[in-house]
Amino acid sequence: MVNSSLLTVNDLRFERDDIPVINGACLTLNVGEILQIEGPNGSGKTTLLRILTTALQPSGGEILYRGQILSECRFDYLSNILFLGHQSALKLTLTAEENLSWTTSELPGSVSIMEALEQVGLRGYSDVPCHKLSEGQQRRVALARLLVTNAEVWFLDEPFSALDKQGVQFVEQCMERHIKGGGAVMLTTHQPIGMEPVRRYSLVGSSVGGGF
Amino acid sequence: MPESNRGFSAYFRRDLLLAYRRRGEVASPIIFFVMVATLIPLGITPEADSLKELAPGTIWVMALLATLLSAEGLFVSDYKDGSLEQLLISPNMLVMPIFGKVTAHWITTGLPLTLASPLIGLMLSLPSVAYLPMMAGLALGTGCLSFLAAIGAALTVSLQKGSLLLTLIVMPLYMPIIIFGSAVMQYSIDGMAWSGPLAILGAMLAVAIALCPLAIAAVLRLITIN
Amino acid sequence: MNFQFQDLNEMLLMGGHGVYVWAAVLVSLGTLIWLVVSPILQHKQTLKEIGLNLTREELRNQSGNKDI
Amino acid sequence: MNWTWFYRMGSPLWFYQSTSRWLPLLSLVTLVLLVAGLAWGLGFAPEDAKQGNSFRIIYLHVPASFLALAGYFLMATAGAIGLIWKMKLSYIVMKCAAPIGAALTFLALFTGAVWGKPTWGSYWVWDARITSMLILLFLYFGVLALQYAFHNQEAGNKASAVLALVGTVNIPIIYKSVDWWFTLHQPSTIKLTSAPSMHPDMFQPLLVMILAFYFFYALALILAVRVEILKRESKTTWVRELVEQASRQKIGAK
Repeated sequence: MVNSSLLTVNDLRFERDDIPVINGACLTLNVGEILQIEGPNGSGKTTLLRILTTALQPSGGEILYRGQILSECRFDYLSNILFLGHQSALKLTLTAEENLSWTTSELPGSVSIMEALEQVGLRGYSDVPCHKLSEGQQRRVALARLLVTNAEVWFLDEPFSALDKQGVQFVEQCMERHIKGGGAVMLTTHQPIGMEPVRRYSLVGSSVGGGF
Repeated sequence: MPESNRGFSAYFRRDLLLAYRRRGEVASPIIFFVMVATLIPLGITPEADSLKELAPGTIWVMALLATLLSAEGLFVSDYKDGSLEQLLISPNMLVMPIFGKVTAHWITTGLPLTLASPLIGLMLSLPSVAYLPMMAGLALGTGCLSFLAAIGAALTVSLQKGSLLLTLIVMPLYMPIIIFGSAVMQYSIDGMAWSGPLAILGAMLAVAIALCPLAIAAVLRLITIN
Repeated sequence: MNFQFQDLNEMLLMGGHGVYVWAAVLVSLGTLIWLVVSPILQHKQTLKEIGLNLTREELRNQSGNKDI
Repeated sequence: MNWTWFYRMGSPLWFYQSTSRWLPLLSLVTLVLLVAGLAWGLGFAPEDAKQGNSFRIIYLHVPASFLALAGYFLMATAGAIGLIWKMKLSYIVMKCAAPIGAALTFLALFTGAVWGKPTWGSYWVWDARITSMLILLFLYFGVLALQYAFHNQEAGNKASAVLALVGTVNIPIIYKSVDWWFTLHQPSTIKLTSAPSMHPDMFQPLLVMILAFYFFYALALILAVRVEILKRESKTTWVRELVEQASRQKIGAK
């Protein structure tokens, strides 16, 4: 029975110095779906993403990937996820192509680096050191990583920041193609998304941080 | 390529490439090494036979300080631009990329120091019999220094003023290395067989290679992302 | 097992080594006493501080605006 | 085998209450042992043939060195328990053990230096044991500095726990290499009177003093841990009751 829910999280708790940041979050992420995590600043959005990508250890609760506890299927879970944080994770002295080659060495994908850079609109820039690119262009190199790997689940943290209108459109197309191809996206953003199957999950209820 | 090997070679090549792109910076530990070597004759005595007495210990102290100087950048640059976060969630074992990074750090600092050490030997009028043992000892010793400094670098990666703390933490762990390192040279100067202390240095390097990456992986998982 | 010194004065001198022995004893006792007294003082201080916080919190609650 | 006793033992509330019962007795025993040991060592033990009365410093130097080393291993074990079972109480024990251990190591160094003056004529002698003790002090400073370097308390605990463990692995290596280095350079000078080969009349007070220092270490650690528990658990109800109770007694006593 193919478990359609890629990711299920029940009663997730996280405390930092005894101050509960995430208190009993429960959510599921199904195939072909975009889940938008809402909440004011400091409500634990990024922390939630970091826990789901196993960068942080939760204080309680469990995370299931295709019905299996994460710790049991850690290798193939991590081979199937991609995380895009606030920082673009680029080494500025290296060229765009070199930066992308680290991702492909870890998570081999179908699309070649050159094609990915073209689709991101950086056709001739593959051998330019990243410190010569503008902030927006660096962001696009980071976004090119979405195309290069065939990871199933995308975790995007504020993907639209420092992007122009065209960039935002590009990201939305990528997400569209990704969920049609059987993937899933979980993202945190403040801008409204002009796309359909978007479910929203608000963290305000579960964390103490809110309440102005 | 077998699974774990890919993690090692990916980050080993990447860090070498990073160092190559900033070739100027690779020279700084060597310049520091030579500069401090000139302080000793100025500060203590220029005449040869007492310099000969000081040479083994001085060379090792300078090698140690030069490694510490360059150790801080090991993880801080990755932490700041987010690639450390990507490393933490990569499917392969965390130990191999760390092993790759520290080996790359050794090649960019330990190896040049070892190759530059005859120059210092000359300046401190080191007897010619001690040159080979010095380089052998430095080659193994700077390896241990890099691995231990990497633990300190991982512990202080998320701190702003981490470098002073890094020195404070790692210095006590350097004591055995400096003892046996200078003993290798002292034995050779006294005409005794210097393979004994060298073997101990080799053993320390073996233990460091086996245990330090594990400790560093644990530290990076536990502490950085907070 | 009998007392090694004829009188108190000789014990202070200790055959010339008294200065060192008593210096060591005084510093040791000083350190030990400090290691016991400082937590006791902190204990009282912390209790007082928590008490103050409690009263401050009650004041805030009574005045109605729930602080962040 | 149910582990509940282990977790119950780890709750700060249980620790606080059970130590409140035992503290008076523990401090009495420590006081008695300390006074008896010191009086016996300084007053009644026979003079050393070679060193005269200055050897009496052994009754402070050796116990302090014992506890300095034992304290480091206790700190590392508490850190390890904290890392493995994520017990807050063991992190607190580690945090409080560090300053006490550092103070005892300094004490061992100071008494060793003062002892060196009449014996070898200079305050600082690179004797193997004293040098290893100095390195141990540096290890303590490393752990202390790391503990207070982090804003986030949890990260500080984990970092210093790992450093304490790394230090524990290195201590035997450091001690052995310092001993080897010491015999290389100064084989001739006499070592500090090693404990077992001493005359029984001298050795018995030393045992009493070592025991007294162990009790003292427990007392100082428990006191420090209780303060830290109050600070960490200040939001809990049982601490609030405790505070109200204390303020009522004060008003009553005034």
